[in-house]
Amino acid sequence: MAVLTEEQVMLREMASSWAVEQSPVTAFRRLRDSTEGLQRGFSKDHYRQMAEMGWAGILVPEEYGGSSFGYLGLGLVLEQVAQTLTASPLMLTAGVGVSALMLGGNTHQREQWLPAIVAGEVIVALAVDEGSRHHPERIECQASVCEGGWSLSGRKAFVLEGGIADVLLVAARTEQGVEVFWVPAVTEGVIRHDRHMADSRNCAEIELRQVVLPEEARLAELPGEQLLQRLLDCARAGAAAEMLGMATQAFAVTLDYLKTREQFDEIIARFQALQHRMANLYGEIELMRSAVEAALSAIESDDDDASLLVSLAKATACDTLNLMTREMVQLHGGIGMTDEHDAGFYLKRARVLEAAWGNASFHRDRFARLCDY
Amino acid sequence: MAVLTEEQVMLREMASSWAVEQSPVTAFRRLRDSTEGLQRGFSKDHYRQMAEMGWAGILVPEEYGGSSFGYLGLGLVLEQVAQTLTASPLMLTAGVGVSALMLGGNTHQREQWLPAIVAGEVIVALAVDEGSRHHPERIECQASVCEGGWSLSGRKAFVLEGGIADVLLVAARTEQGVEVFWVPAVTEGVIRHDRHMADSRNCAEIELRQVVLPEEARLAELPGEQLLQRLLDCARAGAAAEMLGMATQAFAVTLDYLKTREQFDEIIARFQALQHRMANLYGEIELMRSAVEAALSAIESDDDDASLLVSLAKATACDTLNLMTREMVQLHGGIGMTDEHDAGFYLKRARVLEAAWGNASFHRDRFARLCDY
Amino acid sequence: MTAAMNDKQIAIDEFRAEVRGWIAQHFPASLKGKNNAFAAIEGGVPLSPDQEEWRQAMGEKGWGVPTWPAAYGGGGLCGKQAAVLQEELANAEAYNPIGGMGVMMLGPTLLEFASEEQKQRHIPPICRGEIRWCQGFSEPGAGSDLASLRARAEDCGDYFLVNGQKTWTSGGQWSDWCFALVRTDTSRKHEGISFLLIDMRSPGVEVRPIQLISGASPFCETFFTDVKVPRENLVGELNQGWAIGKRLLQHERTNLSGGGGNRVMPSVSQIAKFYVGVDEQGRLDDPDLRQRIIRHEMLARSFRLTAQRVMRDAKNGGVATASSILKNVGARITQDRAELTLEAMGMSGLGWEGDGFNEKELAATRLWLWGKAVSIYGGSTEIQNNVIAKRILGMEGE
Amino acid sequence: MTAAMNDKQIAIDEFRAEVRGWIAQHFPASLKGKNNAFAAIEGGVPLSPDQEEWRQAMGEKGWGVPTWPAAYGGGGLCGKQAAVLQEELANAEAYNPIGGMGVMMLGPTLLEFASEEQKQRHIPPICRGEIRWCQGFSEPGAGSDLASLRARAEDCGDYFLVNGQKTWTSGGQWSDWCFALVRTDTSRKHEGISFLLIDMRSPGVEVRPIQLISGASPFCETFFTDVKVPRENLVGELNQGWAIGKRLLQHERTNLSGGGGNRVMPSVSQIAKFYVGVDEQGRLDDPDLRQRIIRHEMLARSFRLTAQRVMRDAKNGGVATASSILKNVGARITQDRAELTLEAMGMSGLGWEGDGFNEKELAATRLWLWGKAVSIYGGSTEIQNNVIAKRILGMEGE
Repeated sequence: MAVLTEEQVMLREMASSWAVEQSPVTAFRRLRDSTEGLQRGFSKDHYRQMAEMGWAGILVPEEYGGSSFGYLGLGLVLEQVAQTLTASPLMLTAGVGVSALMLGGNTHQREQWLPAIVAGEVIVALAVDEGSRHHPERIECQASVCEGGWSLSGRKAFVLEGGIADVLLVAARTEQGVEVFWVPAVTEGVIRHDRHMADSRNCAEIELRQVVLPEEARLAELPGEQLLQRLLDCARAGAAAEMLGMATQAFAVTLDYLKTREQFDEIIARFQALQHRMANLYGEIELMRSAVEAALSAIESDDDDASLLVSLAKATACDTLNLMTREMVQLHGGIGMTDEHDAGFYLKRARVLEAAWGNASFHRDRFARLCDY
Repeated sequence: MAVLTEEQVMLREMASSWAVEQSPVTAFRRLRDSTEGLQRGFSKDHYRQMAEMGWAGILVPEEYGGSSFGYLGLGLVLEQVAQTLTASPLMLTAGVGVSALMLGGNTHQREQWLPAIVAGEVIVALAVDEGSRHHPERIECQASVCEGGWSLSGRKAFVLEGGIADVLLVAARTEQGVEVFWVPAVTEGVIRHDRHMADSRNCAEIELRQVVLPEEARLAELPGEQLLQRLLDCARAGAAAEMLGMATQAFAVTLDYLKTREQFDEIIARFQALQHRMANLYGEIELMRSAVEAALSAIESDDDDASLLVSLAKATACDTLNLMTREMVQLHGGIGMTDEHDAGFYLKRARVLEAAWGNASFHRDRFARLCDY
Repeated sequence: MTAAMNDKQIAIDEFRAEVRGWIAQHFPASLKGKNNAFAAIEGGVPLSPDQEEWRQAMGEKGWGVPTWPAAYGGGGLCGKQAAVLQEELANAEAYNPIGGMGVMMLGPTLLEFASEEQKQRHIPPICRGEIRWCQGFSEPGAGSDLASLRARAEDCGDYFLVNGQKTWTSGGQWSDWCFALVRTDTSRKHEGISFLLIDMRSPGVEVRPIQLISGASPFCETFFTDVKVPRENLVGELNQGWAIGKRLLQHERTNLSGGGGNRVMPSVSQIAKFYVGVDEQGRLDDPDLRQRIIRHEMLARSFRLTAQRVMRDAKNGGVATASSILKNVGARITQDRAELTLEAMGMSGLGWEGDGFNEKELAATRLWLWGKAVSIYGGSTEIQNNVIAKRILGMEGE
Repeated sequence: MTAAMNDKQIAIDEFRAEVRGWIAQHFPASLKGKNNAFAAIEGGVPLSPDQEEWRQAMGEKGWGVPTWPAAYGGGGLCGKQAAVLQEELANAEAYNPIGGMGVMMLGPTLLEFASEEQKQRHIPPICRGEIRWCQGFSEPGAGSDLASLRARAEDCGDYFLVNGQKTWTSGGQWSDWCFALVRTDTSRKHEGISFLLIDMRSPGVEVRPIQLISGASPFCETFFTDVKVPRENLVGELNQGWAIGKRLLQHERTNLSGGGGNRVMPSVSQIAKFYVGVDEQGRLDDPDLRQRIIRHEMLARSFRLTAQRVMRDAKNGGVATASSILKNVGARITQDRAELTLEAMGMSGLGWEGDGFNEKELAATRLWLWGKAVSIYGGSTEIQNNVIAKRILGMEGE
């Protein structure tokens, strides 16, 4: 794990300012309460701005118009913009989508898609699970060889950003095992059903009815199982980075509240029981930060223990953010229960990210298996 | 669960006064520091007094000289005398030993042994496990039919009170399955090796070298597996009752300390962080009491859910006493770390009772299996 | 068994037969297996004709409040009979349609503190389930620190003139009456508070529902502007309302702690079996989640045993200092239950509305969010911990 | 790679070769794989001839304190070289024989606050591991509230006359010198404290070992009766000792937190595999214990990553406010580790002495008991939480 470079520090500061100025929580609230929000769950305008700042191409090599900042750089941006709950498909597109092309795509695919992704014109989603819980080993979606390519059939449940994605990364079972397919959403036979989730972000069930794709739709540069694991790890680490931003902000908002709220003629930040709880939370968030940064760095440098560190990061992020959001509501008291306050937003979004791509329970088990016990 | 009868209330008060006056913690400390203590781990004198008060016969029907107080009554006594860490084989003898005879023994055996038990002349121990962890399903000790009876061979590890017991209840495998045998310790082939445990109480490894026993040594009035489960449940509930007494006392001692210790010019009981921790512990101990009483009552009335409630009680007792003893040391600060203080005694005894006849982990699993998940 | 005990048993058996017959006759079959738990939480749903019929039948019989005195419309039953009634209702898969704050909090308080006229007037409608009461205690600046309340009631002889704001008025928008703590002396803190009954239809009362994170609005902000409250609606003495309010909060705590013991709902382990499946040994196929569910269900069982023990001790004259403990543990169980249910359901437990989720899944999300309130209202967990430490454990402070 | 970087790498490689050769030459083969961690805890065990030889070799080289200035007997190495030294020691299964309070706490403090004469006199023997230092801070009535200390040092011109009692003097019975906080002004609290170095062989010093629950006596009560301490042993200004003491405690915290990151010990999961066994899928055959071990090992990993991050930030000029957090989490990890090890071992982890237990099992029991101290000494977990809340989070209080 390296110390941040000057460029990374600038990147983080830019992301932070943008989030505070252009995309505060009130922007998310407006989105949620709007018709557009109900349909899309993200702001096109914000995503355009993000692309203009180069974030959509943050992992993309310079030859394709990207800035090649690496996974740690992407994590910094995700953390900052998640502090204010910015609703965007950045992580899945700039993180997972680009990784899919870089790891599994051929030169032609990279040339075709990367510039469009960099420009913010293409959004990518990851369609793996077929039930309500994460089970990447239980894929039943079928990919069979047909004339001129592949035919996909099956269902993908709860695909985050699935309703707005231009391309779906679909994991499907072939005779050789599981493979990852690059499926433009406009392909005939792709049918999407919106799912209105508690976090008011985009989510869809994807039906695949004999979707016919060209041969190269299968991302073939890496064995399918391996590619799928790598992409899932990208999504998990990205989610963990967002969760880190959320936890940091939830903590900061709560601390501020405690310093202003009076009860029994005293600022409640002076109550020792609350001080010790906050001290404990502070420590937990520091541990979470270390785990998340280590996972991002390990992905960036393709370390042997990347999967281990990703599971550490995701599990830690889930538990810490879960605790932090519960304490956020509890320590705010009644006001935290009202829709008018932001605490509920953090709480709801936290649980969706917890459930996505393996919850703490899943990643604890995976961590132990990787450690051989 | 019934309200205590007048007689039960009297019994509890008698036990409480006796413990405070005759068997305070200083008595246990003297025992530990004495040669007798190192060898026996209990005070003969105390046990004689207990028998004189009728406690050794607390489960024994009046026809055999007992007082027939039932399991709840035994639990009340165990709880009280455990408050001051009284070292005695009461639970295993008056609880498990008597139950073995009442449930599995024939009339002859009852007549032969019960009066001696009531008189405090016979001590019983339970020899089930063969390794360091509780696995009643992994019994390898063999009982084979031989001329005129049975021949037992095997090893029993960590038999609590095993070094001082006059009779060992040995679980051994026959061709029909596991059975429980009544084995006088003086029988040829029974070899005992002392184990010096952290709690300074009696414990031994028992070697059985072709121990020849009469036919009726097998307690035959109840199927072996069932009898073993019943006896284990008696031991578990009895241990839980002792743990309840220990937790109650550890709490009281700690609370007193907080009310006298000054730091930063203030009685530390006034620090809110400590108040909330004590409030939480108080609640946990109340929950523990309910679970323990329910288990004792269920055994007494032979309820269908007795095993479930016993597992609930033992698991709850383990967790709560574990937490309470850790907090006892922590809240006392440095003085709690010294051998001069009693906190270490509670801590050490707690862990031995936790490990005995199934720790919290074992009983949580058993609880879930009994609930079918 | 003695002869007297035998007679008692016969009387109980006869009573049981009577109850069973009465339920068979009056309980509408269409309501079998339903309950109004959710309505009590989210509120404001109008009753169906069958529900209305059942409420009236139970109300006339007084069995909604079985142990309250018959003289005021209660059932007048002894504890044993009340238990039989509860058992028979459960056997018939019926529910008690009489509830709410009138039953849980105000009724017992009035029975203890109100004048004979007040009891005659206010208790019978509560027994019949005709009047909805709401609570006017909390204020924006006086949440946990209730005694700092500022809503004024000026003594004008025949009436009080009430001005001020209350918040967290549960069901304020569909309530008929409000019991409120108001300040009648600004020079003292605890000793300047009175307990008033306020008709919500009085001129000057305005309610604004508060939308919660669960989407519902079971609470309101309530504004009082020159509201005239007749003097006859003062309960107890002037400036002596604090003791009455505290007593009422004890009833509230005792009732709120019930959350952990609700057996009507399926257990989390059953829900998890459906969503998670089992392994070849019949264990939940997520060992980590299973361990946490076991801990939860063990805690819930210990909690129920504790609640029974407290009831038993109280009946036998023991002191029920346990309400704060039960409140806190009950809240923890309710919240753990909801979190575990959500986790077991995975993404299906995170739906908000629309297609793709069944009714139970959507209810799980809403109940999870709603449940975050149980450790805040009725005296937060932190406040209860202060109470336990100071009043029960004698660790004075502040 | 630039030419300069290339040169650096070559220098490091050369240094590594030098270190490797030196270790091969000086490290006694008989000590391979051993360490003196346990000795540091339980103390007072005399060194074997091989251990003594190794101590002298490292001491003369200054490599026991690799980054301290060579002028005072330290190694004078840069951070990179020190890391290489550590790696090579690990590769050779060797250990650093120079340690104790002199290295961990006093040395860095003297380097910062002491006069040139004091440095010249006291630091070299620490570097050579010749002098054992103990800490005289705590007193019976001043545990967490250190500033209440009462041990007096009367200013008699050339010397101070010290009277009073200290407690928790680690290794007092086998120490040569003691660094102590003493009261030199009774009219002020924090501003009346001075930092003194006291020769433990001075007349009037008496130590009484305190037996701990683990059976050992690594601490003492120390009594000072008219002990004369030359004025030259005052570090810093008179009455300005509090700041020096606080700084020293920071060094203590940073060092104490290391417990969580000790990689020399086998992991709990490995121990548990031996005692508990695995199921057909290779998972520990106690799902409940396994889940808790996983949580523990994850926490330990996050802790190590955090310690690394803090070091890195500190090197880059970041503020190391993290010592309190590391101390608390480190203590938690040490204690969890011991409890889990004990639980995995079952009854075998609860032996005290004698037959039936192997050395590791008996050590597990003792370490478990000893480990209860780590959340108490060096500023208890509660004190660290106060520090975090007030100094880092700005939640003032009291």
